[in-house]
Amino acid sequence: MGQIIQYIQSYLGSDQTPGAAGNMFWVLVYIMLVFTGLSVAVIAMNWLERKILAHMQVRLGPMRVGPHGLLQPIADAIKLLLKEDIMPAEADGLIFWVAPFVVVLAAFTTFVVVPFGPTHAITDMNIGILFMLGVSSLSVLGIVMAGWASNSHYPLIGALRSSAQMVSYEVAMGLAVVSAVLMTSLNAEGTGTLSMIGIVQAQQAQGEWFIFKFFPLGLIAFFIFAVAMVAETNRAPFDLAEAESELTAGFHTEYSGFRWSLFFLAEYSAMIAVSSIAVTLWLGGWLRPFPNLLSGTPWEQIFSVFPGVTFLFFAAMCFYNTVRMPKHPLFRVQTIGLAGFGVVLGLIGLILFVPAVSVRIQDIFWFAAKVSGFMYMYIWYRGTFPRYRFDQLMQMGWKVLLPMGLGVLILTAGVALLQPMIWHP
Amino acid sequence: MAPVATPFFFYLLSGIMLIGGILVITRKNPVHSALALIVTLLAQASIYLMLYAPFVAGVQIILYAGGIMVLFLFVIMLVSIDRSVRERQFNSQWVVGIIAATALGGLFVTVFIKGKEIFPEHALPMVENDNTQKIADLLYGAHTGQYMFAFEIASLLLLVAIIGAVVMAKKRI
Amino acid sequence: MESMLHITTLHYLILGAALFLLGVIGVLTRRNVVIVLMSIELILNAVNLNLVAFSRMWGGLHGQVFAIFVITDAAAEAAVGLGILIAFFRNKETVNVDEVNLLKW
Amino acid sequence: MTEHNSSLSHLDLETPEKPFLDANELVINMGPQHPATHGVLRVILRLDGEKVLGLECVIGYLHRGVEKIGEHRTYTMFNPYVDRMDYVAAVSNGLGYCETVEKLLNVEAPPRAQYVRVILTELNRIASHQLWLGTHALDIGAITPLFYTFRDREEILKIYEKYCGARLTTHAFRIGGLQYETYTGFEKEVKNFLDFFRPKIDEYEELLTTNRIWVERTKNVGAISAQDCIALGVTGPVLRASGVKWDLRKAQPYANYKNFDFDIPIGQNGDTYDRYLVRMAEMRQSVRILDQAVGAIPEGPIMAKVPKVMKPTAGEVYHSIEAPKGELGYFIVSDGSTQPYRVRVRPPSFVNLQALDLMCRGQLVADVIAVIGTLDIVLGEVDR
Repeated sequence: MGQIIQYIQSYLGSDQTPGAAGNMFWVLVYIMLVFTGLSVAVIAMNWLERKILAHMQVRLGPMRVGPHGLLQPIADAIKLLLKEDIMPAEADGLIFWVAPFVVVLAAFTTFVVVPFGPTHAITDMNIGILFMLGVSSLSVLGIVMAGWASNSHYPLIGALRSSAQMVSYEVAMGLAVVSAVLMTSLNAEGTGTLSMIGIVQAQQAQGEWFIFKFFPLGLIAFFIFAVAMVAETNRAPFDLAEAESELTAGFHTEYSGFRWSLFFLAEYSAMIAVSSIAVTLWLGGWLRPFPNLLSGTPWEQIFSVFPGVTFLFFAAMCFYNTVRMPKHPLFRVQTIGLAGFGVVLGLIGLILFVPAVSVRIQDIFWFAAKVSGFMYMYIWYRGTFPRYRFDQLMQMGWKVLLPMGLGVLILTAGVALLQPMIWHP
Repeated sequence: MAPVATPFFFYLLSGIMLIGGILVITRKNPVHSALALIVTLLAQASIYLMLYAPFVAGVQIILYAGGIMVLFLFVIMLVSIDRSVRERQFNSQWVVGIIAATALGGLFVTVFIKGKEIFPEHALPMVENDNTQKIADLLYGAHTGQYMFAFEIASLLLLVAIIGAVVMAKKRI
Repeated sequence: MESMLHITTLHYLILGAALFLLGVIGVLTRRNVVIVLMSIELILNAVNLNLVAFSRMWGGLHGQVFAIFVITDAAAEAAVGLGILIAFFRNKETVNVDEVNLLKW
Repeated sequence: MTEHNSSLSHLDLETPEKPFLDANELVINMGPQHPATHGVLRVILRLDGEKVLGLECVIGYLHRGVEKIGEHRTYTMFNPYVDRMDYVAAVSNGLGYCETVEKLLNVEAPPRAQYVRVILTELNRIASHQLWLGTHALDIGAITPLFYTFRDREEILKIYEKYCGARLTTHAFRIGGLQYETYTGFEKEVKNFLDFFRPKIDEYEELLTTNRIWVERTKNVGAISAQDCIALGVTGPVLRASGVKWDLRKAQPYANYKNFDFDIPIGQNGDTYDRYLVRMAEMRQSVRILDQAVGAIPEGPIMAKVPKVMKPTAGEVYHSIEAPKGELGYFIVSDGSTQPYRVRVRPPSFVNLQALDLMCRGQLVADVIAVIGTLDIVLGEVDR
């Protein structure tokens, strides 16, 4: 028993990720944490997307289940789980059954290397970014399997569309990533890294986010990635695979109930995963704004209150809306529920002010804040853009983004080579 | 991160690989074959990780499983498979083929039995942390890049393959 | 039993040889061109496994570099092979190897 | 008109194009239950990959025999039925029918009724175009315009509801004029609507007109030449977008459209984008007509002198109006009894739908959706 406790304690205070330290107990704890956090994020994202999109479209969105529809995702989840699971008679049973799990596995496995903080990652791989791109590209297989196994025209066309799309945009995406990885090698030894944590540390060491590096090269690479990642996750305006008006629902037309919800889960976690890549590569990962410029104790303290203040702000919003609730007996439960939700948020906010907590949570907070920015962009795109046509999409990928990516890569390499000669002779 | 429980994972993964390989060559439906092959390739990527070759594992996943196999699936869906599933699956010289393969297998077994001793019992120590950097050095390091020329030739080969594939598959050039 | 639990290079080589044999059987017996191509991929992978295992044995990286070259080659082979397959299918509407007999007399 | 050679000789509608992989011509059945076919249109698509080789429309799923019903109802009783054809533009249908019977009876609606008719019909044109814009944009993937247009269409429907009690199938007009006098504040409400609506058109255009993706999705998609339009009998905004300045409100003025000053917007390329622009411009023109009409409603009776039992003299009459979707014509044969001997409707949607095959050949599946949307068909009218 003592040995076990000692084993568990031996990791505390380590400056490595649990995977790198080889501590199986903490690896399991981190996996559970990431998995739960991701599921909660997907549920929250579901509600936020519906609310934000609704407000963009001059309507209210879910309002009935729970205060301001807060319980709507849970109601939806229950509905989906209880629904009948239909399998077409002509479908290929095994593949039809496996496909959603492949997609979900591919989406979730990527989070093994996502660095939420210098030590807050399940593990730190030497090939981190390569692993992430590779595993996220596996979801293509699940999509093709789903489309083919349904044995129906619409899912098949949807699957072919999305696989072609994802394979094409992976190329541009890879080039943009390579140009960012190239920037990590601008140090004394001249060796770069593919490790996700190493990339963020390189940004810290060089004193700027890669989006601003070699302006505008970093920005262009980021832009290429930002476009390609929307295409990669099959979201508007690149949601051809699930173009409702053309292919009913694309590759998951024949799916229902629980298995359909797995596709949904996979889509949202894939969105979070690619946003995490973008944040890690160009936006400084877990680093707070101006970590080098505004360093020192007072600044550290100022930035450490941000997480708590954010949650208090959300709590204040809840209380404001509690006051605005209609004063009618029918709304009593909802009012109390909203107030309770506000209290919970406020308590979390207060806990985050405790120095011991805020020091540990800060990195995760900044990372999550940056990722939520991307999530908002996803919703915004969906609200404003029509859908691309397939050939236009391909043209965009191969004739615009790919040459741009190549150009940026070559220019970045050139500037990286010339920089020491010109600026530091 | 040193591999843990090596024998267990080795036997698990090699079991998956062999079953996958058998499925590849026995399934009627090419799509099933392709999926079995993907499982085999992913298991092999894991075995690469056990062999301290993370970069090769990553390339295996991203190129083989994510690229080549998607290409395969694509082509399988493009050419209609309904007919070929109902047809005879094995060609007329399959007996000869099996005999030849068995002969090859016998050769392998003989070689293994004869040459068992030449393999060292314990592998030499290897560091994994800078695997990618070391491979990069070998490929295009300023002084250590022994494979620079081969690398360039490989890129030329890919270019030829791209042009060849486009020319072959296009209806009108 | 001891030799079973201590994984040495030989184990990887046996696995590679088994995969290689499976690939050879597939190439020699199947009619469907797609499956023949996939069997060739199996063979290439068996070779890769051996290369990486040897690289581990000698503690160098040359085997891994060579494996990467083999993967490159496999990609090129798959692209051209599938291109030929498409052209073939367009002309003869079949994907069986033994029907490629135009030059046979 | 005359400079266009109206023949389809250069078109070969029978022989299909050869597909890329010969064995792989894919036949897809789109509809009748499909979100993008606007009702129960069934389209059988022959595809090569994503390219359309040809298509066939299967209609009739919403056939209710409106024309046949007309033979068994008196002239007055048939009036509400026409609302059910193009239910999006019910007022226009009513106007066409009432004017046709008036022509048969040789009566004319009094000026006050004419003005109210024009106001309601033009409001209807705006409502119809709004519904078209929302659904068309939704088909192409922009989900937001739908909610904007439905929000604004609501204001028009409110005016209808206040005027005649119904929102969709209004039955607003009677043969010989109007049944109801306008309610107090009618003109003010229409004026308020115009002030409310004018910036909204800009809002729609802001969302779409210069949106790169929208332009790429609609430019050069489903293009049709003026010649083909005329040969197929296509009318309405589709014809005008191809560059033919043909609007029945100007060409054969009915009601009292000759009193109003407005332009006929036309396009050049006859593609989806031009049709979009033409319809947007038409909304602005409708606002212009309404502006002139609202202030100028004369006092006077709202009903002409028509007999209680209508027995038009035997004979036939054809009258057509410019409905939001194109030329809506009624051909009525009277045998001197109280019921028409034959009623034939020339619905714009039905005729325009003919052009679908021509417009979609060689385009992609996604374009078929865009083209169906841009034709602005209503299946109730196609099938009658």
